[in-house]
Amino acid sequence: MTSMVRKALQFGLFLLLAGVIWFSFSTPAPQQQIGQASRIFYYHIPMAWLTVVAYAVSLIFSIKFLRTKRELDDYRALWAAEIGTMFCVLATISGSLFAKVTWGVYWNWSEPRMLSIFLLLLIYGAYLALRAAIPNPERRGILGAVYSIFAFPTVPFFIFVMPRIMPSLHPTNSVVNQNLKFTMGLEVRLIFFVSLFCFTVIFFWIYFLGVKLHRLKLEHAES
Amino acid sequence: MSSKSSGWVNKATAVLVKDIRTELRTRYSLNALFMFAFTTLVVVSFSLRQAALKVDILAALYWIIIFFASMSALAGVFIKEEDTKTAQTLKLYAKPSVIYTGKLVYNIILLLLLCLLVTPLFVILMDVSVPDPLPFVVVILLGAIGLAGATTLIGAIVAKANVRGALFAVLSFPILLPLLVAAIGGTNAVLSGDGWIGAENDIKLLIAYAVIMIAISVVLFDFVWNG
Amino acid sequence: MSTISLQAAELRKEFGNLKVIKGLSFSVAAPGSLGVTGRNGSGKSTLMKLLAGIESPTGGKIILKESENEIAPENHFHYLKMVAPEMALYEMLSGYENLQFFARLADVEWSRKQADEMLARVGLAGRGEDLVGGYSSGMKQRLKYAVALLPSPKVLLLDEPTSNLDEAGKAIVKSVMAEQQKESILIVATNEAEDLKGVEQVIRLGE
Amino acid sequence: METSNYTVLFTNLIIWAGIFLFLFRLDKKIKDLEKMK
Repeated sequence: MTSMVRKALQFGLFLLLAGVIWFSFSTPAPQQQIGQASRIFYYHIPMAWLTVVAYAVSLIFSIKFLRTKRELDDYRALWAAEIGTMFCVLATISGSLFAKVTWGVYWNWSEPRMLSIFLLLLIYGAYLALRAAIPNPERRGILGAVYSIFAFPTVPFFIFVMPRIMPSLHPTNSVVNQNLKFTMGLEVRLIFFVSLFCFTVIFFWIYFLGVKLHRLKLEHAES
Repeated sequence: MSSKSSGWVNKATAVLVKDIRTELRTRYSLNALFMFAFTTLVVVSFSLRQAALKVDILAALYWIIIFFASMSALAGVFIKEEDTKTAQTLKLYAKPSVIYTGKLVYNIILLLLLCLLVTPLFVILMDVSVPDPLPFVVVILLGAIGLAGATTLIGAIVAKANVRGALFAVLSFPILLPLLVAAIGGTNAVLSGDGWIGAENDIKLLIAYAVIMIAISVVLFDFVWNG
Repeated sequence: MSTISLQAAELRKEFGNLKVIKGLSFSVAAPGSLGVTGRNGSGKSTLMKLLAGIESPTGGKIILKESENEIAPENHFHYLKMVAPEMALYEMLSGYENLQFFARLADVEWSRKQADEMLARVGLAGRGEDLVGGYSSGMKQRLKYAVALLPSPKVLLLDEPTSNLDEAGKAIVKSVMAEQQKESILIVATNEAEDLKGVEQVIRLGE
Repeated sequence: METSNYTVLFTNLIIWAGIFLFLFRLDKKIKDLEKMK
């Protein structure tokens, strides 16, 4: 990919995202009952989606590092986790705004997705704290990888098991039924998926930039 | 070499017996554990004695006391090995799985002891009526085993970190959330008289949780121990 | 008597970008011995930990063979034992209890009489009942030999073998080293010329 | 479209323009570093 094509694609991505931003405000609000504030939907869902994607990438490289013990695999796991945590914070904030708009309350523990986003925040906050507490690079990688793998099963527990055993707590009379969102018109769905696409590309762009930077640092240190 | 299977259990018990004997002589974990549990219990019961508490509050209180008390002692069994540098000697004498099993059983016994002492006191001090004791005891036992099962590996991780402080509690809490939810749910169901049926879901969850966590711990422990 | 051989192939150990062991290779076969010398910080102790399997190498391999079939790394510990400063024994247990514990782990049948013999051999006769915490550093070092020799290891690794020992202690170590060389492998890391007497091969680290 | 939407829209665009500028420059710098090796 010559640098010219690369620049063009990057600029194209920005135009695409600008379009998403523009139309997410100019078109009618995706949810009539809530009105204007429901536009946050175009940004909150991609954030939550990227949190999961980033932590999945981190988990994969944690497993890979335990086998290869290559420093670069460890950095890939760490870097993906750091980006994931950034998106996790964004998703938690936009999620609570979304909840305020939808249910009139900033935080609602009985909403499984809110619980699992918060749980991810706790797990990876602990993961980063653990890594900060270990000076030896190899041991830091190994223990960090072990912890993120060990913590993983708790996430599906909260997403799949919890909602079933907590039906009573879930406010059935919520103003908006979650899956109602996706029965939106073609226009809303188009903007949403383009937004999802843009954010995913941005994530992988930041991710590969970070990994390339670290690889250069390693090669520089070697020579 | 003696046959592998019987030797394995025999060696794991050797590790367990060694830890129990050392603990009885020093009593670090025992003191920390029981002092923590009793002081919290007394403070809670003293301040909340008058308020007739709803059952779900009592269930949550019980497990909060057990959780924080266990955070003060469950990592000790590995931290001792690292700090006194006996871990390096042990590496030359036993397989990681043998060591993990011995330490896991030790933590389970420690927690069962804690529950054995705290539960009657909790029932008396908080004036809790236990409709049918059997499911109540089962939920507590399963909760204790799950708690020990999930935190033993984390204790091994924390022991290898140089800066420890509250790291053990910070690392353990998110992983223990499912256990706490199930244990509190189960205790709540039993205390409000629903008995086995009410607590059935939670009991299944507790069993699944303990099995999964211990299975993963056995696989991952090698990396931590040789890390 | 199966022949045991221990071989290091292009062994490397790095802590971050600090290269402690750079591509070291050697091999030693039973009966035989190897000495490791080098100034402080040259990686003697690190090499011993790698050979013992307590730490994993960044690169290269340690090959332990029993009459030509290679032993898997996770089973190395059955064959080799080590005495080193950072390898402590249980201070809250008595001498006997330490011996019993490690004997049980190493599948060695243990009897009071046998323990007394071992304690006598390292000059700790009659001190089996006392807690190791009450031992002097020299006595602890001696007990480490008793524990290491319990399973009569095919490979004995000694890191600073005579530290904290008086003359009598040094004599005991000398006889242990001599005997070990007769049938199995002895590897000694030290800067004391005295300890290296009678060692066939000596490699120097940290040039 | 109400005026408040416009303000939020434009602040959004400006923020993202800034982020993209940063990413462009970082991308270019890494490209140069790789060539320099």
